Amino acid sequence: MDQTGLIYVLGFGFAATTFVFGTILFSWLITHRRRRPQKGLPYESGIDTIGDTWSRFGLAFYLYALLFVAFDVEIIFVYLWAITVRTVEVPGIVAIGLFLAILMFGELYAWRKGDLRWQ
Amino acid sequence: MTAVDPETRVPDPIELDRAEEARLHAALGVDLPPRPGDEYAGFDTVGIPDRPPQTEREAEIYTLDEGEMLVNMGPQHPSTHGVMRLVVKVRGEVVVDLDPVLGYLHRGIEKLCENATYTTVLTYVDPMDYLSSMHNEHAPAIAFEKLYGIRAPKRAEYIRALVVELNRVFSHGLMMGFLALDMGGLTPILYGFINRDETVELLSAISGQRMLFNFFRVGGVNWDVSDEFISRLSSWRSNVGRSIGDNEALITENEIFTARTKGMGVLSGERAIALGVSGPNLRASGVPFDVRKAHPYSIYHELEFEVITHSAGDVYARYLQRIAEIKQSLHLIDQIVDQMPHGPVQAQVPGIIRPKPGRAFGAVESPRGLYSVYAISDGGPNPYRFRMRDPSFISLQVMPVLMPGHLIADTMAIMASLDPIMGGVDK
Amino acid sequence: MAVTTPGKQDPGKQDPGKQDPGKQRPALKEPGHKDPGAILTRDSGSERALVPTETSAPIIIPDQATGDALLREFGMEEHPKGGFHGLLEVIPTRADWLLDLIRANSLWPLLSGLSCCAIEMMSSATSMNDIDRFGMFPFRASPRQADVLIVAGTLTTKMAGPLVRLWEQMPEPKWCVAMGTCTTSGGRFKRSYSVVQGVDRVMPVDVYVPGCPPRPEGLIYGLLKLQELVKQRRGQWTTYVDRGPQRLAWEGDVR
Amino acid sequence: MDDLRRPGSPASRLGRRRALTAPAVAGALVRALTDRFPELAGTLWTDEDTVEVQIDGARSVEVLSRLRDDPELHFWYLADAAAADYGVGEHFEVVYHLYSDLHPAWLRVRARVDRSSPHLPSITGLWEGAMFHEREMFDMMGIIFDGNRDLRRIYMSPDYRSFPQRRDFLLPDDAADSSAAGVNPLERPETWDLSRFSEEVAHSIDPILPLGTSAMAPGPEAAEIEADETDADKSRPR
Repeated sequence: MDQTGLIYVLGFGFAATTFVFGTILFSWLITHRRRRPQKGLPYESGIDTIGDTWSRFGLAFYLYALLFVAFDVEIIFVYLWAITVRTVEVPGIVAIGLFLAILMFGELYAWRKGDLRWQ
Repeated sequence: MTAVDPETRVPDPIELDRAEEARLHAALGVDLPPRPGDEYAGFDTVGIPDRPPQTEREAEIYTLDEGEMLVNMGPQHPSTHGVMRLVVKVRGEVVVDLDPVLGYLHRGIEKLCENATYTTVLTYVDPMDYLSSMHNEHAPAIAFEKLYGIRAPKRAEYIRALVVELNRVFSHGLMMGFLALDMGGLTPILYGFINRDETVELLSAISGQRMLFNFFRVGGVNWDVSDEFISRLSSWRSNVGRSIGDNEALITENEIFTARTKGMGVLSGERAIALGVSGPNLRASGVPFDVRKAHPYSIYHELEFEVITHSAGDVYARYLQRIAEIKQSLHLIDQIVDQMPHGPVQAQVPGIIRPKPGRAFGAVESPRGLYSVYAISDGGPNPYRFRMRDPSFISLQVMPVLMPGHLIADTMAIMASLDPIMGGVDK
Repeated sequence: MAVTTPGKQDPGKQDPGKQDPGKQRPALKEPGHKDPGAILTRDSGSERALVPTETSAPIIIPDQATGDALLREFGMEEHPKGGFHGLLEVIPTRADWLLDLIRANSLWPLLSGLSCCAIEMMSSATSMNDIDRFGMFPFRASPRQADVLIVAGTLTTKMAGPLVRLWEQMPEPKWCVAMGTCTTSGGRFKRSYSVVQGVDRVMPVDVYVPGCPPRPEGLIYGLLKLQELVKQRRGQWTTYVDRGPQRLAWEGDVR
Repeated sequence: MDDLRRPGSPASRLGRRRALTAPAVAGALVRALTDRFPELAGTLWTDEDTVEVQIDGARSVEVLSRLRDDPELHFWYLADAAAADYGVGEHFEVVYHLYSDLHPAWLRVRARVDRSSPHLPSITGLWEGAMFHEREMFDMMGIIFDGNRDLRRIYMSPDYRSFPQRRDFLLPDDAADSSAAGVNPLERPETWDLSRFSEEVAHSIDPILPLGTSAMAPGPEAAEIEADETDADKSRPR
């Protein structure tokens, strides 16, 4: 069985985890820890915060978040297509074009409905 | 080791202060007020103390209904032009109500001036509106000359008008930079500061200081204009248009700038008058009120200039108003340099003047509006009462009127267009 | 139309206020004057007697002991001493020996200007005289990312609480530059009733920059001195914890 | 109308005589005032560019509204509202300055407020812009404006109890030239506690004060403080 693919995946996984947790560990080791009660307080230009922030947010935030998630996921597929654009010449472009058209249609609908205007 | 040996009691400034306070109370025959107990307040209470709202307006602001939140655009904020704190009631991104909390830079200048001689008062007022110190000194100088019954010689009046207009040029130039900076544009502030630094080098050539000039005296000015200054002035005059022009080219037609400022914070003429706005902000709303024309002081009745007004009254109109006023000031400077007579620059005034008991009201047109001083003298060396009306303090009342309904980011554009200076606001 | 010439006031209707306020100047100025007792103790309506030096809300700067009490309350310790941390405490101090060199050349100031000196601070940050050359450019807006707190302007009693809050919320190691004579010692507003007579009354200061306002070159010279200070104190971690002529235990109106 | 110049001002002797900058002929204004408010004619006084009128505090709203709405007077802009305290036993005074484009003089209206109950009707009804003026006067002088929607302290902290600009509020150095003035940890090297620094660091921090010199000698005795003989006094120029 050809192991190279597996080695690549394992190697990449290992590199990612060590890089992430390695830097956190290194910075934990390097820095001094001086905990003061005020350091933990929320920063709001030097003043205590007023009231609590558990209040119901407007709908506009939710709609923006939805649109963002849609386009964020789309980037993953576009990225995959971009890597293999040489091998999948024309059918690839057609496929990704269709995919993007559908997403753009969703965006157009949101735009016409006025979600992008910030109420 | 060089430890200070423990048994010597090193006097601690706080004990000394308390000793001095005790002596003060003994002098007044009153016992000391009880010191508040040191109950532990790990988190120093600097926010809104949770006591019941005292006034209607406070109750109106600090009661939250559905989906609203109180946010502190507090004393330390990238674009509050100093230490102003705005308690903003926000629903989502839209500002619902606003309460400016001032006093974070209140230094008690008026109380200090009541214990200072008339000449020292001119130094106390410098750091008030620290971007237009020449105007700060001009109003008290006029008021004290009225009290003392003296007039500055002709050349001194011309020099005063010259330095005052130079100050107006760089103050408005900075306003253009701050307006773009508060909306995220980083380059115009650099051009604004280039223009400011060149002008300030010029002013320091005549007054010796870059910012708090202390250049005016009762009855004249401190230094005469040297011809080296005149040559630097002409070279400055020739290339002042460059940095101002660069700024204009960057901002005026920029569609993001126009989109965010046109129709934003519209202030009608009557509302501006009712709210006490003055200066470029008032003229941008169409009211032609300029103290230099309304009550000509110094030599403005001999110079030819006209009062420019814009009618729109929004942030863009206030920006255009300042550009027009810069050009106006340059035009004035040219006239002043041409017509400047020869003669003394300081009238014969004793060191400590003791004006006759009376009252005087001196008003000048500062880059932020009507800056006036009301001085009462009682014959002694210090003014009995010294009151300063700061234009940015009074025109701050416009914010709770203009800002509700806009997004948080736009409130910064509106405040930058008002161009308040916290030193003047908090006196 | 008998218009009394407004210039001359007939003495009959002269009200005391207009006549000659000078003569009414109270004899209060001289110390030891006993008469004012009547004013001060008279109970005027709802307010208590008007005692001249009233204290405002006490700006209680949290001092070491009270802070530790709260930490213990949450089961935390300021310096985890001994045991696992004790051994590892060597690593940060040795690392500081090298990191302080890096920190010296990238001191990020906090974007907080109080008054006139802030304009000169901005002028030192813009293109005419540039502190970006020394690695101090981005004026961080939040204290969480700032190394240096340049106190530029007059610190008033009302601003003392928030400024100390900003100072406490900056991560170690942090430095403080007091720019201007008002900041250093009350300067032009000596003995004002609402100005803190010197920032070192509320927080430890490393570099004092004199001048009112100091020229941008003066501030840059002060910041270069701060760089030297950082390089000299390399690895001296104890100097960050409690240092300098400071008053940490502070209460009452900051005179 | 004789020329309304300041009575007996020494201007004639000092400095050059020049035409008054603002034409002082406020005759039209004085005439209008005397026939609109005959009872105020006695208190009318004029300067080279100001006309002054004194009224009782209670009438301030009525007088100011008539001044503003009268087409002939037409004082549409409230330039300034200031409070003045005339001494511990004396009265307060709230001074309004008004501007009108019909008349070349500022109009100063002085409303008298007695000290025992410093109340005055608020003029935020006439000019919305008087709100900050009144909040500042309340904060600084303790004058209570009835009818003001938002009379809170504007400069001092909300629970500050005294009024700084009254005559009986003394600045620290009013009563005594205190020996503590200028005493500040920075200015008195002997109060510096350098013990927690290591040798070379302490030296580098304080080069001007070589360690072990006499300056590190024990500070002035406590007794000396009472006798006002501290270094602060010696070092301060008399």
